[in-house]
Order: sequence, then structure tokens, then C-alpha cells
Amino acid sequence: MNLMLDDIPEDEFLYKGNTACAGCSAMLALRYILKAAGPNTIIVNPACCSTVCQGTYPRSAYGVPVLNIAFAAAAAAADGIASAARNKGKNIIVFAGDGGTVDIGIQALSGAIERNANILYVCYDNEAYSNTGMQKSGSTPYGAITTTTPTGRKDSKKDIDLIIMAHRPRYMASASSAYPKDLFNKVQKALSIEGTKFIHVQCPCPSGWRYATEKSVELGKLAVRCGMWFLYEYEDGKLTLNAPTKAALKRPAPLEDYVKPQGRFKGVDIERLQKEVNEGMGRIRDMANMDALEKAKEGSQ
Amino acid sequence: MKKMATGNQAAALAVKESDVEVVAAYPITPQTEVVETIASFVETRQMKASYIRVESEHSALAACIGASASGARAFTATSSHGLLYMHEMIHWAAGARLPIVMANINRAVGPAWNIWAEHTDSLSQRDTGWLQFYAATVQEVYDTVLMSYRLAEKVNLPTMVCMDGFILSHAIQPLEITQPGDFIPPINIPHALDTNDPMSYGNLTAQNDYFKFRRAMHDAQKEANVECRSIEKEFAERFGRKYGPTDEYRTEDADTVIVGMGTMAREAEVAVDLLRKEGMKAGSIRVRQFRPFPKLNIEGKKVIVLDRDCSFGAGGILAQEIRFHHNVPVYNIIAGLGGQDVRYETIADLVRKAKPEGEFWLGVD
Amino acid sequence: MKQEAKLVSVKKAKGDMPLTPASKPQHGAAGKTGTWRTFKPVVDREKCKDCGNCILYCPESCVDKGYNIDYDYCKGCGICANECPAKCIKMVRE
Amino acid sequence: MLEIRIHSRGGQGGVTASKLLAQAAFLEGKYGTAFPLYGAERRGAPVTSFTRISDHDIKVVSQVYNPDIVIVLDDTIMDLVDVTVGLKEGGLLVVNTENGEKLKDPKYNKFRIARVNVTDIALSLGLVLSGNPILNTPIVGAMAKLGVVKLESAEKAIRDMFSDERNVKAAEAAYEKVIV
Repeated sequence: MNLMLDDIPEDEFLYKGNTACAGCSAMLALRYILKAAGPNTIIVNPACCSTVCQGTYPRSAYGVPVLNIAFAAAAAAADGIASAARNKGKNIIVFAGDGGTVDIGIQALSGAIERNANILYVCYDNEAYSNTGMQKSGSTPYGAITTTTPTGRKDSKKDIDLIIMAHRPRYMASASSAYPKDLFNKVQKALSIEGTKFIHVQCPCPSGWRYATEKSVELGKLAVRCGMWFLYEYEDGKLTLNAPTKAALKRPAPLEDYVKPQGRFKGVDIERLQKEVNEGMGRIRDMANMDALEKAKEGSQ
Repeated sequence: MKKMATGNQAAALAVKESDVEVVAAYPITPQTEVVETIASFVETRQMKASYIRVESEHSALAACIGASASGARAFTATSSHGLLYMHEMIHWAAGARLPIVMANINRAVGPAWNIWAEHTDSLSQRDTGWLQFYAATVQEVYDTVLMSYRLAEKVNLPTMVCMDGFILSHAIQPLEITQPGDFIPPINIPHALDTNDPMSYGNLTAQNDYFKFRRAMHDAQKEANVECRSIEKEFAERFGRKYGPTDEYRTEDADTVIVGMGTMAREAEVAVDLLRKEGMKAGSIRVRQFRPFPKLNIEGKKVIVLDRDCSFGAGGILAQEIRFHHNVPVYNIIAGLGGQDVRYETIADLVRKAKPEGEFWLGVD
Repeated sequence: MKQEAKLVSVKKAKGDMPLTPASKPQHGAAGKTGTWRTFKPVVDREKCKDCGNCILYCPESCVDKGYNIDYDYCKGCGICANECPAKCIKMVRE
Repeated sequence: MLEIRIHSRGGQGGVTASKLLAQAAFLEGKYGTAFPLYGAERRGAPVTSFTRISDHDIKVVSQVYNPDIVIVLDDTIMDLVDVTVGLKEGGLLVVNTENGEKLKDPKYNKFRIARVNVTDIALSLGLVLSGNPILNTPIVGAMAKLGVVKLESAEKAIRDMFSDERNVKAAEAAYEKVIV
């Protein structure tokens, strides 16, 4: 039988026939988050695509209870649920976009991690305000065209992961909708830990990034392969790179492969973008202390 | 048990007796003593609640919404800019029909910075769907918080209990501590998040459905007007203290009434005594319940409204409400803004000079 | 259109109405999303290597264990075809 | 109704003194209320607080403009503000002072004057908080001697608020040492 699906439960908590765009990888990510979390879960949903993807009253496509809440309020509302004695043992998960996390929701998120609120905060990052039609967010990469950066973003994206890391959450991971089994494992691990957990999931967006819908997974993988996105876990002050990122850091795929299929990068200064990608890779290498590890390995051989 | 307490302590003590499960609040002058007192109750295990030390008022009410949405009894307290920073969540709490109770310590709004009493902060939240009460004594703060849990959970609307900053929040007065017992029954929020019956709350709702939910909020406010009377009646029977939507003083034969809210309206009763001695048939009405707005006993009387607030371009907010609900001429005195000290002698003097209709700013006009 | 009719329905609806919009989970929250498709995936069973990629990557969970596609809800994004290493899924014009 | 105004500096305990007096009156079955007039000032700046005591419910919440009694916890304030403004003729002026020099000014002649050195009492008992001698508990003892409240209710009020028994000792010492 399907060897790739071995450990993943068949139960689906994201129902068919939802209002998401065709090829939406945020829904792909949510599908595995809910599989990992199971029915004993409450989702907190600030304003974002996911608000709309649920469907319209009186119908919902999400098979677990959802509290929809104002944009800047998700982490605090989730903490409120987690703090009520009656909710002990339940998985309280925020499912928020990059706008609700990196920008408008950052204060509530910062406060919640500082308090070590017993929640899992998932940021599904499509690198713009997709729900309102693709405006620039703090997560939009250099050079990307959005409706508010119509000639391409001139400055650099905000590194939310470094900000979150500074809060020392109990568990943190970077994941991608293109690696659903990795995401599934990370969610399961996160939910086994008491305190604040943060998972940052890159979710390519066909409508916003301007590529053909069938490429959602392919581009997610390319982002990792070219070093534009990383897969790692961060626990107890230690950053562990996952295999696809380790491979990418050794020999990254050409950035061109990732950029070319995307309309949003039309006319981008690829040299500058490459420079940013290289800097990012350098940072993550340092943080994972990869060079030192390699040297130690060589020494022991 | 009777003891001396401040208005702030009274709010905290009432919360302690109300079996609250989650408290989330951010400190602000002059509310700080409320949250400090509750924090100490929680840390010394006099209270079983979780106390969430949020990073902002927006998050304070968001956390209360989360707690309440999952079926827990929640409380927060704030003031002035804190309340304004909550504004978005204030609408949300009411629209989500969550029976959260909040103490708001009335304080002026900047600029300029001013930490003293004024009602503009809470009155500017009047259209959010919250039930609103204005207390004038420490005892009333305590009792109103207890009754608010009953009322809020009955009609599924959040409730704001307001008291004047410093004048009441920081004044000590005698307080009878009443154990509510089963006066406040265990909480049961019918639309709580339930993993056994998963529902998505507050997702996208189309025009005509949205319209119905808004009408239901309006109906619930009207229902609160009825429910509150029976809760007050039961409270009086059980604990001996009587409350109503208004507190009338010597109005039976009055031809002139002073209408106000909070401590200034109570001090106006002393002005009434003064005017009565001079032979004027004066009385006063203190509006306790601002939302839903009650019917006032003012028909055929000369009406003088004291407003510790102003809607710029329209005048006193209480005066506007009265003009809207009653077709009577109103003489509107704007007084006490930014904590201006308003003495009963001054109120009496203003009443003596009051015209049948118009507006007067104390200390300016 | 007569607005009065709507106003009456407010009162009528009250009894069955939840306090705040409460939505029940169900398939087809957005209706039969299969109608959104321009191209539909068709599986060539002969070529299929049973890798499960199409099941894994479908955002709509429209592919079952037996590689049957739920055409009622498949939005026709084409991810399954793109991720099939055996190239056994073809996107065919509706 | 008895109205009292207290002048002190932030940190000296004037606000607490006003509450202790109201609390003591409350313990005697009277109605008491006390409230501070807070400004934006911090520690060290002049602070005013008020106490009202009555046999009946008190509805008045505005500031005290014509006090029956004025208490001054720090006589250096007398150089900055006219502490007797509004004090009724024949009203009682109670001052914490070392030597009473400032009270010799003839403008104080129309009032009953009492003085006590509560700073000395606090320091001799080691009642010091954050570098400031505690003046609120001894001054309440002095007020008991002056008939505002009973000494036993003053002591009970102090014990209700503070666990350090030296506070009661200070009140008793001030009760003995107040000079009318």
C-alpha cells in the first residue's frame, strides 16, 4: 500500500468542497496539521485566507471547533482558551497567516510566548496579504511584486524566526506545505510539549505568486532546495537542520529555477536576491553550527 | 462581613466571590489596584482563577473572549486608553455573545494626558452591544459586579461596570461582603467551543444572516431590561440591598430634576436637600443602567442633565440619550471633565440659574 | 424586491438561530467545488506505481486509497499530475 | 460631619493616615470615607488627602474645602502652601514638627494648635520604610488623643493594616506626647 502514507492517519478534518482557491497549499498544510492534532483540538483563526476557506455560515469545512477572532488577537485568544482549567489536555492551535503573525499579530504573539502560553501557533506563510488580494507583508521577499509593491519590493523581508527565537519558545520549527510528512511529524512533536510552540510553514500561493496551480508543491520544494526556505527544528537553544535543508546548504539548486515560474519575480534583480539568499544560508549555517560540526566529523574520521 | 474598601478593591472582591475561571488584564491608572488585588488573590490561592498577565488591553479582552468562548467565566478591568485600545474586541465580545464582565474605571482620554474621572471613555463604547452600569458607591460596585454575572449569562451579552476614577476607585467606604452563594449559578454558555460538537464560530456570514444576528443583539438588550429587574428583585430579597435602572431621590413631588451618573449624581442629592430647604421642589435621578437605556421619570418636569462627558459637536451624551428617549427640553451642564471637582454647592447654584433649555460648561461659560 | 418579507423572517428565524454564527462542519461548505474545474485529472492505472504522492499532496483530500478521484469536489489544480513520478495522471479538458 | 484634610509629601503616608482615621471611625460604628487627591507628582512632592467622618451615610465625594481639622505631616510644606486655607475658625491644626517654630506665625492664632514630633517617634522605634520614617501610624495616635477617634479603635485600625506591632507602639507614644 501507499508507502509514503504509512504513519499518517486516514481521518480527514479538513473537508472537501471548501472555499479555498484551487491549488491552495495552505489547505494542504492545514490538512496535515489537523491529521496530527486529531479531534481533541480547538483552532483559533484570525483574519486571513483561512477565515474565508472555512466557508460561509451555516457551513464550515473545518471538522474541529474554530474560534474566529480579530486580526491582532489570535495568540491572546488562544491563551485565554488554554488558560481556562476546563481546556486542560486539549490542543489549542492558532492557524494564522503571515500578516497576522509577522505584522499585526506580532504583539499578542510575543506576549503569549513570553508567558509560555500552552498553545501551538502555526504561521502559514504565503509571503503577502493574500486574503485581501496580495499586498506586501513583512514576510514578502525582496523583489516580489505585490499590489502595494507593483514594481517589486525594494527592501528586505522581516525574519520573524529570529524574533520568535529571541523569546525562547519551548519548541519551534520551520516547515513547508511541500513536505507534509515532515510537517505532520513536527506538529505531533509540538503538541506533545507543554508551553508555547511555534511552527512557521511556507505555503506557496498560486494566485498571489502568479504561477500555475499544479506547481504549488514543486515550488515549495524548490524554495527549500535553493536555500530560500529552510526546514529545521529549534529546541532548548539548539537548531537542528532537517535533511532537505542540509542538502541544500551543501549544494543549493539554482535560484533561477525557483524564481522563473513565478510572475511575482518578473524583472527581479536576481543578483541581489541571490545575495540575500546567500546571507540567509550563512546565518542558518552559523546558527546550526554546521561548519563546526562538519569539521568535527572530518577530525574524527 | 463589613469592612472598609476602595471601589477598586470592591470590584476585585466581587470577582473573587463570583467563581471566575480566567482573569486577563493590563494595568492602567486608576485601575491598577483591581488587577493587583486579583493577582494577589490568585497567587495566595484565595481564588482558583488563572490570571493572564497580558501585554496589552487588546490581548486582555481577546484572552477573555477565548476563555469565555470555551465556556469559562471571565473578567477584565481597564480604563480610558486601555478601554479604547480594546475597542475592536469590545465589539467582538458582544457580537460573539459572550457574558464577560469588565470593570471600567472611568478616566479622561488624551491628549492632554489626564488620569482623572470622566465618562467619555465608556460612553464612547455605547454602541457596541455591551450592557453598561455606572456605580456611585463602593458597595454598589461590589453588588453590580455580582448582579452583572447573573445578567450577562442570562442574556449572553457582556457587561461593563463603570466607576469614577479616583473619586470612587481610590476612596474607602464601608463595604458589606456578601457571599453570593447560588445567586450566581454555575456558568453554562450554550454556544461554547466543544470538541464533541465541533462548530466554527463567527466565520464569514452573508448579508441577510448577519442582519439577523445583529437584530438578535438588539433584542437581547431589550430582554436585559426585563431580566435585570427580576435579578435586582431577587438580590434585594436575598441580600437586602435594592437597586434599579435609576436611583431616584425626592422626585415624588419634584418639578425640577437633576439627572446624572456616577458619584456626581449622588453628590447632587445633597444639592437637592439644599434646594429643598430654599423651597424649590427639586429631586434627582441617578442613571445606573445606561445600556439598555431606561425610561426616566421626568415627564412634565424641568430637566437638568449633568454630563461628565461630551460628544463633540453634539453635547453631553447623557443629555442626548434623554432627548432621544423623551420629548422634553433639557438644560445640559457639562461638568467634571478631566476630574474637575464638582461640589454640591456648585450643582445647587447651577440649578438655581438653570434655563429651561441650553448648554452650560462649568468653569468655562 | 420587498424588504418587509425579510424583516418578518428575522423573528421567525429566532427560535432556530444560534446566538452567534455557528457553522457545522460538512463536505461541500462551498458547494460542489468540482464545478470549478477546467481540467480534470485522469489516472492511468496501468502506469501507476502506487507511490501515494497524489494522495499525499492533494490539498482537497480528493484522492482515496484506491486512487479514485472525487470529481464532485476536485478543483482540478493539477498538483497530483505534477507530483506523479510515473506520469500516470493526465489533466484532461472537461 | 467631621472633615479632615491632610498635607504630606509623597511617601510619608498621608494617604494611609487618612484611611486609618476613616477605618478607626468605621470600627466605632460611624460612617467614614477617605480619598487622596492624586496629582502626577511622585515621591517627595506635596500630597493632599481627605477624611470624612459622620454618624450617617456620606454622599459628598468632592474635595474638602472647609475642613474642621488640618493635619500637616511635614512642617516644611507650610513654606510652600497655605495649609490653613478654608480651615474653619477655631478649627484644629495638627502639625508634625521638631520645635514648633513655624507655628509662631500670628496667622495661625485663630486656630487651635496641636503639635507632635512623630518623626522622632518613628525614628526611635526604627519605623523606617525605604529611607522614610513612617509617620501615618503615630499621627493617628495623636488624633486619638485629640478626640477624633478612640485610641483602641485607632490601634485596631493600625493592626488591621500592619502586622508590625511597632506601629501600635508609635501610635501610643504619639498619644502621650502630643502637645495642645
